[in-house]
Amino acid sequence: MEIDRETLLEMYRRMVRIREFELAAMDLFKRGQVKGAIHTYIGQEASGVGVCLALRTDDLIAGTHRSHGHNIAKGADTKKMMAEILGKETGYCKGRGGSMHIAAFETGSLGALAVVGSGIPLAVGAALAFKMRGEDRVTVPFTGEAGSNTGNWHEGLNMAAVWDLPVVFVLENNHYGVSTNIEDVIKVKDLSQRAVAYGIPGVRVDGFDVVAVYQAARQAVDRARRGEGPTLLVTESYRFEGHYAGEPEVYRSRAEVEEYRKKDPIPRFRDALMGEGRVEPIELDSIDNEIRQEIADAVEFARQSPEPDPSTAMDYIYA
Amino acid sequence: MEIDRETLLEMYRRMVRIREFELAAMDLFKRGQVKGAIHTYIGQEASGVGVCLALRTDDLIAGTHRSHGHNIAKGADTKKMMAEILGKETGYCKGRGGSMHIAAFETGSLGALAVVGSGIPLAVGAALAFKMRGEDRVTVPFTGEAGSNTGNWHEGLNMAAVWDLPVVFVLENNHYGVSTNIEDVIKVKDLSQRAVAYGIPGVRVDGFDVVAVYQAARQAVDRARRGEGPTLLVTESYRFEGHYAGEPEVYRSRAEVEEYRKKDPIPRFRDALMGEGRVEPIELDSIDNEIRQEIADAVEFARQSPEPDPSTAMDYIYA
Amino acid sequence: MATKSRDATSLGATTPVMSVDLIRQVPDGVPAKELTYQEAIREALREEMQRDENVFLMGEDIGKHGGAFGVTRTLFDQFGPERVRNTPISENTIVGAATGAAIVGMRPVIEIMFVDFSGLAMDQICTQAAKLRFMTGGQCKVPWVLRMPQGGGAGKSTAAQHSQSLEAWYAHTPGLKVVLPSTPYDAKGLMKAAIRDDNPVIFLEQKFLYSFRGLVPEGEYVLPLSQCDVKRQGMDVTVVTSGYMVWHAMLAAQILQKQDIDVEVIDVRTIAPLDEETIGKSARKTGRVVLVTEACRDYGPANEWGMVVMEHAFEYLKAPVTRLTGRHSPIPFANSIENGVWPDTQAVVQACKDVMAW
Amino acid sequence: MATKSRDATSLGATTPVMSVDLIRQVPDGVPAKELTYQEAIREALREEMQRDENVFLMGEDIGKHGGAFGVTRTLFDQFGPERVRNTPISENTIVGAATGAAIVGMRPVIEIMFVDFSGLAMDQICTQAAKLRFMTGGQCKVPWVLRMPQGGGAGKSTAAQHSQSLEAWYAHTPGLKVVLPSTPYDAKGLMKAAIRDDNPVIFLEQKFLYSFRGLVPEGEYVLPLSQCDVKRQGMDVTVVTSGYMVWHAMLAAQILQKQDIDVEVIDVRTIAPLDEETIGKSARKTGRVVLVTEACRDYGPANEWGMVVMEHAFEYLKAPVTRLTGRHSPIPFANSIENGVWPDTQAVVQACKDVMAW
Ligand SMILES: Cc1ncc(C[n+]2csc(CCOP(=O)(O)OP(=O)(O)O)c2C)c(N)n1
Ligand SMILES: Cc1ncc(C[n+]2csc(CCOP(=O)(O)OP(=O)(O)O)c2C)c(N)n1
Ligand SMILES: [Mg+2]
Ligand SMILES: [Mg+2]
Repeated sequence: MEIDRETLLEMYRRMVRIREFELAAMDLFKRGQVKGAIHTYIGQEASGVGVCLALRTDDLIAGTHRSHGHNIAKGADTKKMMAEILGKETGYCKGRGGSMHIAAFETGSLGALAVVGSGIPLAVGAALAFKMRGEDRVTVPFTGEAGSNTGNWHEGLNMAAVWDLPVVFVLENNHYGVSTNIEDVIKVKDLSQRAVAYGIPGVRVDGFDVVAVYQAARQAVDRARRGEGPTLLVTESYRFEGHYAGEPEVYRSRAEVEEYRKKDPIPRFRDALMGEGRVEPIELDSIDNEIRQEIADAVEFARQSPEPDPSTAMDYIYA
Repeated sequence: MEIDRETLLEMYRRMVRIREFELAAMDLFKRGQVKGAIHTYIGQEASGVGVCLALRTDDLIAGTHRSHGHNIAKGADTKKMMAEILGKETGYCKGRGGSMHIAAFETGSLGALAVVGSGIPLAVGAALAFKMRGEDRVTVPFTGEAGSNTGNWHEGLNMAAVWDLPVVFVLENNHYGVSTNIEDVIKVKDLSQRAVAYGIPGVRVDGFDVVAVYQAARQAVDRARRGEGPTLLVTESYRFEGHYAGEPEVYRSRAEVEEYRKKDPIPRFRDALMGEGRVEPIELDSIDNEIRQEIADAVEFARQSPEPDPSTAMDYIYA
Repeated sequence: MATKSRDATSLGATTPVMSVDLIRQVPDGVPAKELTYQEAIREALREEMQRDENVFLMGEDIGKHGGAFGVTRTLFDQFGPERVRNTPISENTIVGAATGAAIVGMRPVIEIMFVDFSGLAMDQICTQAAKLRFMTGGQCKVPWVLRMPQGGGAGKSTAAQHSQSLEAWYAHTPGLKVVLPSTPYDAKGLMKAAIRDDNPVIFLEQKFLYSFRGLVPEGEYVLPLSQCDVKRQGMDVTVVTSGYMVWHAMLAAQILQKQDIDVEVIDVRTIAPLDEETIGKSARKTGRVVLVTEACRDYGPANEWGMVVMEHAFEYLKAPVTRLTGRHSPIPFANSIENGVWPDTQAVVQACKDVMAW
Repeated sequence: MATKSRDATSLGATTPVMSVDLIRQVPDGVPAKELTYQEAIREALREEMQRDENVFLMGEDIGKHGGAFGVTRTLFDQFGPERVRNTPISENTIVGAATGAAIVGMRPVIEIMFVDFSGLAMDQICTQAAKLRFMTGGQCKVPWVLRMPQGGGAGKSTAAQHSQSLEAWYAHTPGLKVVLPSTPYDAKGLMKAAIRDDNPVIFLEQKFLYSFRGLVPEGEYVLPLSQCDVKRQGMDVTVVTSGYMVWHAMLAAQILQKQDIDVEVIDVRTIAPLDEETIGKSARKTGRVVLVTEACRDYGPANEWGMVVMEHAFEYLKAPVTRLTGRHSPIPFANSIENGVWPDTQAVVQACKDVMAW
């Protein structure tokens, strides 16, 4: 599949945007300016970006506790993202959600649910609505590998399968659920095999390779759009940081982390782009600079924004 | 695997005992003497009997809403069974449970749970206890094919698989969950394939053939006893009666039912036994007569037994 | 002296003869027809499905089979398998799928066969659907209705896992609305309101009431959510109740009338959000209150009503507010001990006499 | 006049300085050490695991990682992966597996990382474990303990799905016991009792309290379940509360003492089955009662306590029983509106003054 230059640059731009956003968020967290927990997507950028660039704006993702990256990959505005993380009225969820529930509906989201696996049924139901109404829209619930052990996951894949719904189940294998290594909670080595139980295709792809993810996602998304039913897409990558910012990581060695850091999807893609000679270093540098400025502005915007007015505390409970 | 004569006759005896018990229960129900619903096992006798004869008394089964047959197959006393169905103090559950919760702990049970799939985690946990204590006991949760769509099923098989627990998951495919045909809720044709998702063996067997079920169960049980982990055992049979006694069956044709009735496991096994010439018709006739008498006695016993005394209404809530 | 809240344990349950005339809701002159509670719900579903193509039904065996209690019977033939959709046995995902469909503009009406199974779906009901609008700062709304048959009826129920009344779990969850109709008239009017409401609505149907008959207007009507309904006006004692217990209260009121005790019966037909005013007003008028629920006692739904009385009518109380509730026990199978699990007419009569005598 | 039950909305939350001396439980002379609430729970787990080999721990990331809040830290190194067992993310099955293990003689202590996730396990908790002994006519018992961190603390919580207080769901379920300790002393003594109890026990741990310090005896001790604890004796007004709110009540009592208002503080450290006598006795003594809970208001746990007062002390009441509860809302992330979600010391002080002035 030939990928045009704009798309390639957009892949790079969004990966860098996620990375810079996460670094800024961690920095704010370390300085005690973020309440609660933040779960960063650093190391997994290629997965979210590859998948979301294969989607249209009117396709919908369902997020998790780790969805800064998913939203940005789908096109979310980093100002409203950062404002949400600081609990400001200008955030996507008007400060009600925070990091774990951050969701940009304007760029195609069903919400970010922090109960592992709980976003899957929503994606199945929205896809059902699309199918019933004859709309060619697709939904994509993101789940971590450990999430594939939840009842939701099983029920959701089965339901989507029997009804041939336009869902691409993206299972992001970063090898750990908090402190628990995948080998301790899942016996099957190749997670895409779990698709067999539902009679749907299962595909496994290198989650550090944004182009490979994009191509696999395109096939699954196109298939879903054509009404041929759901696909399980497993992206294999790694979580470079702790489960949440500041998490001690007693369960893995520095060496292991360093090994994986060598696979960092961003420099790898940068080299690939330049290697093919299709992109000049300077273009990428300018993207880097743009993004750094954008994120700095986002932080400033978030800082300046007001918190919700106490008089609005009871808003949005009932429609 | 050579099966001795006693075992073969016991297979026959227990299948007939289940059949006669169910017929008597349905008769009582039709005459308005049973409250609530009864879900009969008629047509599936070979499944429960084949499995339970491969178990020891100290192995434990977990039952469902349809467990008259499972209990009898495991060796339960039909007097206490019938008394429970009539809500008598002399019943296994002292009349507190009734048909849907009938469970004979004395012959190896973890209870009968009427919420589909809910017995599976219990079997997993008991098996974990056995493994931790170094006991070579096995647990067997029974589930209908439709139950394999529940979150419990997925979570339970996964947990048993990763811990190599001594569980044999028996999935009884009678083609319907209430009114819903398996094809409308499960896409994969061979249910044993669902084992792939957990990296455990999946075996499929003719659930009308008690010997075939017994042999498959023996292998799975022995494997579990040896500490080699769980197996998914799918028995293919059919529910001859309505989902519950008196259920209208608008979802299937008489013709379909008649086709399957031709596979009735009891006459089939009877013929097989006599065909091989190992058993004389008269022996089987006398078993039939014994059982008829036993069930008549059970009904009488149940009828004569007292209901729980109102003064005991608050018993057994807390230990 | 301490007034004991009584559960029905001690009082053998009497299966009452409930006449249609016990509760009249259609004003004279308005053309009306007699429907059962079950038919009334079905009619509401049918009318709303005809009115709005975004309304569809989803649940286990609701198609040809018509659901465990036949409520959706004939709808499958009329609307087909797409809009009357049989599902796998996946309660949590049925609810979650309804949430996803609702977010993108549908109005799913889903069924969980027995409220007892809803423990499997509590995450999607209470932790997701109820909170999503709030968590997202109003970016979405979740207009679904979750139908759940609940409750028992002496001699009719089927033990511990098919007989409970669980409105308290849902009423304690901000973001949900909880409805429990007692009559065909209320069932139809409230179901239509629930379907048109933009929030997740828990619609509880009392199983024993399905066969109860009552008059329903020929023409279309919709009832307001979040209002208690005064089923009977009275001056002496207020009975606050809901669901099947409303009938026991009405029958008790009839009996007590002959003994010159004038009972006001308040039907909390929307459990949450609660209409506190109607309860408070009545309590201030009578000064005597009996709370009657089918749900088991401890931490049960009657307590909220009792505290509302405390807050709105304390200085008017002539006697302590009395709780008359389901026995605080799992529900047994055997008749001999299932008897008395739920309050009955006699129990209500006695409780009212006691507060009058206090 | 109607006394409004107040949620904390209007009152900006103050983060109090809670001194250890606020609650003294170890009699003078008894050798004691200072532990945090978290350490006290860990010590109870350690002692019971040493005492009884059938006790084992199961939950997500409770091993090396020590659980979301570090409660089980070091136990993994001491007892190993078999008895401190990491599980897949399968809440319903973790609970169900504990039930199966308990039936065959083990005493599992399981953890659900946040009570907010227990909606996924309600079937196994409330529909299976709580009813199994009854359903089987006493053929089995289910001795497990389910540990669930819950609740919030101004500025500390993390929005709608990680901050709730859900004791009401479980306390409404016959067959379960529900414990919610407020101090290190209670946490250790009640955990040991819960592990030795033969029933399924829901053990709720208030997250904000984990770091609270308090004196605990050097020697072994076990506290009785199903007893309220009078944390402070007083003559003028009774505050019935539990968990973190106990500390606010104690601090409020200290403040009110200076204003000659003598507050009795009752800690409902076992939520269910409820010790009604202690509450009733105190209410009869003071005639004034304030109920304080972190849980949201409607159909919340405070109501049961209020109705107990109604039933045991009606004629002694000098003022209406007042509810002071969590805001009836999903819990927001932003500080500006999370403030005031929960009652605080000032709110308790004000509520007590109001009932005194009534
Ligand atoms: C049902 C549920 N159980 C436990 C948790 C606590 N928790 C938050 S994230 C997480 C691990 C999830 O692992 P995975 O699905 O692989 O996603 P990742 O964090 O690796 O992206 C856990 C256990 C939760 N949020 N929901
Ligand atoms: C969780 C749950 N949902 C729905 C029901 C209602 N119900 C009882 S039996 C049944 C069908 C079960 O089908 P299957 O698992 O194939 O078992 P079978 O009845 O065929 O033996 C259903 C839906 C239930 N008991 N539990
Ligand atoms: Mg992971
Ligand atoms: Mg079946």
